[in-house]
Amino acid sequence: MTISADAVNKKFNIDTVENAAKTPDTELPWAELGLKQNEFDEVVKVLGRRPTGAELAMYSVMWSEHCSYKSSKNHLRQFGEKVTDEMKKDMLVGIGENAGVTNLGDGWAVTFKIESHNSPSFVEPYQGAATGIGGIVRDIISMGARPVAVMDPLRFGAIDHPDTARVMHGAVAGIGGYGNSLGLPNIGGEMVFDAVYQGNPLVNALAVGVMRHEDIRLANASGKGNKVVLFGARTGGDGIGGASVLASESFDDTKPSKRPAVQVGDPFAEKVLIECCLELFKGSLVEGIQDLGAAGISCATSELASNGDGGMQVELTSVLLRDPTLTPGEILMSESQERMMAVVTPENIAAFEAVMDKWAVEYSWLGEVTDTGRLIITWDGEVIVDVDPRTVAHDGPVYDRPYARPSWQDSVQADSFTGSVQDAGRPSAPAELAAAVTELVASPNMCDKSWITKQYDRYVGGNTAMAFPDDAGVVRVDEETGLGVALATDANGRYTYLDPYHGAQLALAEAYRNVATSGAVPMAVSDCLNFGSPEDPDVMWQLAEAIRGLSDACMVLGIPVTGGNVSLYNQTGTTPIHPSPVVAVLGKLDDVARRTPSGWKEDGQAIYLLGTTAAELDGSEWSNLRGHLGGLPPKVDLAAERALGEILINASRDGMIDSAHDLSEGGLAAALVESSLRYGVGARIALEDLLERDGVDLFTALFSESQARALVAVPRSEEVRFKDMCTARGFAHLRVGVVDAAGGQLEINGVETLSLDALREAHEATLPKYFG
Amino acid sequence: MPRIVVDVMLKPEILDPQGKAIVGALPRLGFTSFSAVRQGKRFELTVDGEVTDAILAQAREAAETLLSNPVIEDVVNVEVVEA
Amino acid sequence: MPRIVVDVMLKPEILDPQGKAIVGALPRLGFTSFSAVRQGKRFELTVDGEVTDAILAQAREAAETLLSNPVIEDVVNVEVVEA
Amino acid sequence: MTELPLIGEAAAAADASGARELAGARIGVVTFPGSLDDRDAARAVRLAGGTAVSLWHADTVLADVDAVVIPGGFSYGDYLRAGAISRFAPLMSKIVDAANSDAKLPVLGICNGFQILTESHLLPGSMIKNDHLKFLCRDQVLRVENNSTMWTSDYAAGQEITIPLKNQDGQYIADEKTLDALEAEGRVAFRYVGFNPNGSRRDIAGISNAAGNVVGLMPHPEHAVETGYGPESNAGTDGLGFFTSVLNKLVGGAK
Ligand SMILES: Nc1ncnc2c1ncn2[C@@H]1O[C@H](COP(=O)(O)OP(=O)(O)O)[C@@H](O)[C@H]1O
Ligand SMILES: [Mg+2]
Repeated sequence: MTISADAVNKKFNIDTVENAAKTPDTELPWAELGLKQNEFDEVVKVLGRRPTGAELAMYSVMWSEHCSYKSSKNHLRQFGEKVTDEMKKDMLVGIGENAGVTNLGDGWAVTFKIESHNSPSFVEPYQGAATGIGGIVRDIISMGARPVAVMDPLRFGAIDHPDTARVMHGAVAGIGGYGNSLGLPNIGGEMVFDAVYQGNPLVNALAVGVMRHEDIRLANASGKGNKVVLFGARTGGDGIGGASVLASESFDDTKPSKRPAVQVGDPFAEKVLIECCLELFKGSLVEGIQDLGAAGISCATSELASNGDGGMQVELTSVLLRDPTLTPGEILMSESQERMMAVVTPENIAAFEAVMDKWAVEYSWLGEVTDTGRLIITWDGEVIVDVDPRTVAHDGPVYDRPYARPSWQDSVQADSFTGSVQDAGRPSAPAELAAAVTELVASPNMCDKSWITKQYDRYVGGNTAMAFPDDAGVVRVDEETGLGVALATDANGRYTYLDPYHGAQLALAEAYRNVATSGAVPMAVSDCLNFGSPEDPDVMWQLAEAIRGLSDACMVLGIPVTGGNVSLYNQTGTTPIHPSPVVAVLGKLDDVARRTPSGWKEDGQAIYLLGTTAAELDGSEWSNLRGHLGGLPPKVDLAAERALGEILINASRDGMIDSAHDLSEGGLAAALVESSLRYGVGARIALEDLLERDGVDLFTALFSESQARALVAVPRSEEVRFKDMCTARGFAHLRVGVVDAAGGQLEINGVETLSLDALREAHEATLPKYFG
Repeated sequence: MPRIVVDVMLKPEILDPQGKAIVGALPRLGFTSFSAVRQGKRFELTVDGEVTDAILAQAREAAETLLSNPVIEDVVNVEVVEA
Repeated sequence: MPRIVVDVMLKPEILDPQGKAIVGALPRLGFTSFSAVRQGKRFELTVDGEVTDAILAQAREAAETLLSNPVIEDVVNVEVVEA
Repeated sequence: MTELPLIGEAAAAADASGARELAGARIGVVTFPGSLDDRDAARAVRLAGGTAVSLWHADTVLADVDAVVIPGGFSYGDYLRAGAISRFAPLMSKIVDAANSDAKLPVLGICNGFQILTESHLLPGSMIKNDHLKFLCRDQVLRVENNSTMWTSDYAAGQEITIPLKNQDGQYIADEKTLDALEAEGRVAFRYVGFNPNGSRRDIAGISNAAGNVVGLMPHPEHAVETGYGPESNAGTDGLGFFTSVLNKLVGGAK
């Protein structure tokens, strides 16, 4: 059904620029739209008059926290500043575009980004999570890339809270429902349960895409006379909820019809959009392209225009609508999904339309690129927006929000797990230790995640070389050479709560380690900073510290942040979530056939533990199981992480190891069990030398979460070479056991022998027990 | 046995991808008279015995709580059908 | 604008997995009066203008060919509803 | 660690081992809006030694192909019923005619392709939602019940193979009469072994038409054609036999 906005526009008494100039004293609902007095005053100053209703709509959404990063911008700068030339070497497109692009060599490039869809996923978990996948995938398409995989770091409330099942079922089904329908394999993610996320779950989504260098596209509108086109789904009243106060922009009594409280995703429309965009790129039919996400047309027009070399003029009644009652301001703000905007030269119009028709995608020509430097939007010919697009897209307010180390931080850090009430009766007898290992691997955060991952397609595309439960997801990029990428996402809200600076670094270190464990060379970082309210000085300090920590650590590890997302106001009432900087690291494998899986297979191979173990139980999963959170997180040693990474990468490249699994949450105990269960092959482990060398007891050796450690299985024939390499690099390595293919059990000296069947049962029973 | 029929539709302002796909397919099959399609759900609840007011009230409550998602759907109809 | 409503249900002899899940969930929520539940589909086709006999016939045909799969489903109802 | 063959090498190896003449066989792979595994199906054809030809749902002529694969995915979003809208694509009527003609065009429907074949009545029965109502992705063991079809002749009768399964609407149903007839005529081509992942009647994973040229199944052989990218059991290449079967049959038939 074609609803022409033109047919209904007469019922709006449109607030034109001319009208605005004549009626400076008109009351505008800027406060309802979320602008502060100083921000509204700034708009008036920029324009030299009061804004029209439509302009107010644009400024209010584009100057929101979500779009303008006004609280975080001053801190985020560090990601751009703390970079060496060496780090920039492979960065083809950096922060600022829809997603960063990294050079993979051989003419290949890769783009990836992580984003949040937290609050929509609490309101309506299925659709919130689904549209989260949809949004991040459009960012990837708009760079000119073919999306090739997705990941989903998740954080929900307590596993046994009655509302958690609702969120879990909905979000996982939504991520699967959308991602599976797009033909994108899910190659990894996270699942953390913690009561702090009860009223504010975190649903982050990552997408990765690949392209040839020549296909890289940027969001800019250049070339006077080039046409501006909107294509994909029709525009409805999605995501403008409270903004219906804008009805007053029409100074009309006709009430707008109801606006959707929730957005419903249409993965089929998006899949068609992907193919259709790739066909456009292949034919070089678009000059610039931009996805429509938050702030919809406001964002797309102002960003395209301000990144280009001129201006832009568009006619808003040409927008195809799903809801004919939308006012101009609402059309500008609408966040309807599955839409794209592009700039097309006049010569390419016919070819562009042929692609649209082939895929049965609706489109409408909205206007053209000009050389005026202004973004002019008309409604049936009357000018309703006349702005410098930079003032909308880039010159939003920036705040130096006050922050200070929270008054409670010292006492939290002083409250170590060791010696606490919760530490009473620490397991030490063989039977107690066996029970503790079993309890750990069955715990909500350490249990098997296949209840989730079996709802995701991991095979589609035929290029998935690793996914759940390995440390990193690995996708082949080039079928001829085997060139591929590895990705991991990590965050530890508990560590970051105890120490935001180091906690953020630990998130990076873990993702880096996971990527290196797979055999890939870490290359780039994307991050999604999930925090509470920036207006709370405690939270603002956490954010500032986390960004400082992350950017410092990137420098040391030599990998740049290429993009990301900030999600603030994650809190219930005045209680913020744990600061949760989710860090994604991307690495490169020259040949994915060389990837290293996380479990051992071959009987008799030597098992080595790389790195050293200290008594670091604060913030650990063990302390979590005992209900304790205090002290200091494990020590960060980025030089050691780098050295470990090099060992794992070289060992993989030279065929010195057959399996590698890094140590993270749950420490050595978790790693031993996971490496055994991976292929159902057990091991005989003796930790006496380790206890002696590192001066720790058996319990600590098993449950401490010291960093920069990994467990590898080395074929007998490679043992000398492997040890020599570690020695030459001065990296601690210790033979802790052998693979035992026949026994079906995990034998650890001093721990009652654990049967793999029993471990597997405990490990796999948890999620089904709570979620069916 | 009597049944209670519950009809649930997506709220009118919410995008209905299913209806959209159908309305796109209809003209290709020669069905050109329909300008829009929306797809919803129909539930048939079987009652053993007579449908009392209390049972009908239960059905209405189930319709609002379990059978529909009030965030995105409306219960458009609850009625008794004799078999 | 008038709409034509088409209701489609799985054939009675086919076990309906969604209905089964619902009938299992109802008693847990205190709805104990229903012995069986079946979930089907409801389509609303919008007609611009008057619903002529020809249009209604088209709707019936669309119901039998596209909107239902006669191997597993029955069209249980086609009716005109005025808006 | 075992060396994994790369796409390029594997194709070359197939050529070197005398499979070159198979490259003459042209296997069409149909793309509908919303198809997902079309590129995977084409890769499987290539790895088996054939030539993959892409076909577009809106084409009104069936290009000169020797066989057709209707791949998996969510054509038209699977919104109405899986396969319901695709069934009416112009190319489908050509495929149905060719499959039913004397030439007996070999047609393989995988997952969504199987659903399209049942909606088109090329194969009996239908698929409804999995009995557990969730999307399920797993490595699935199947038994090849009938190795005399165009797509199964390279397997031994009763052979057990492991290939990925991934779907939401995979529960195969048909009335008892149809099921009895399928069994009696040996048209149950594959059965789930060990675990019925979706409640399918009589553990049926795939069936064929009476002539054996049309085969449909829910699991995905095209995701088990290359070591390292399919199931971890065996070499992960248990699905390759579908594609070599039809190629061998075609070459055999032409001779
Ligand atoms: N929500 C999820 N989606 C997909 N994969 C997941 C999800 N949660 C966990 N996984 C996968 O489960 C495995 C174990 O997760 P985790 O213990 O967090 O790994 P690590 O400790 O190596 O970061 C990994 O392969 C991870 O990618
Ligand atoms: Mg790991």
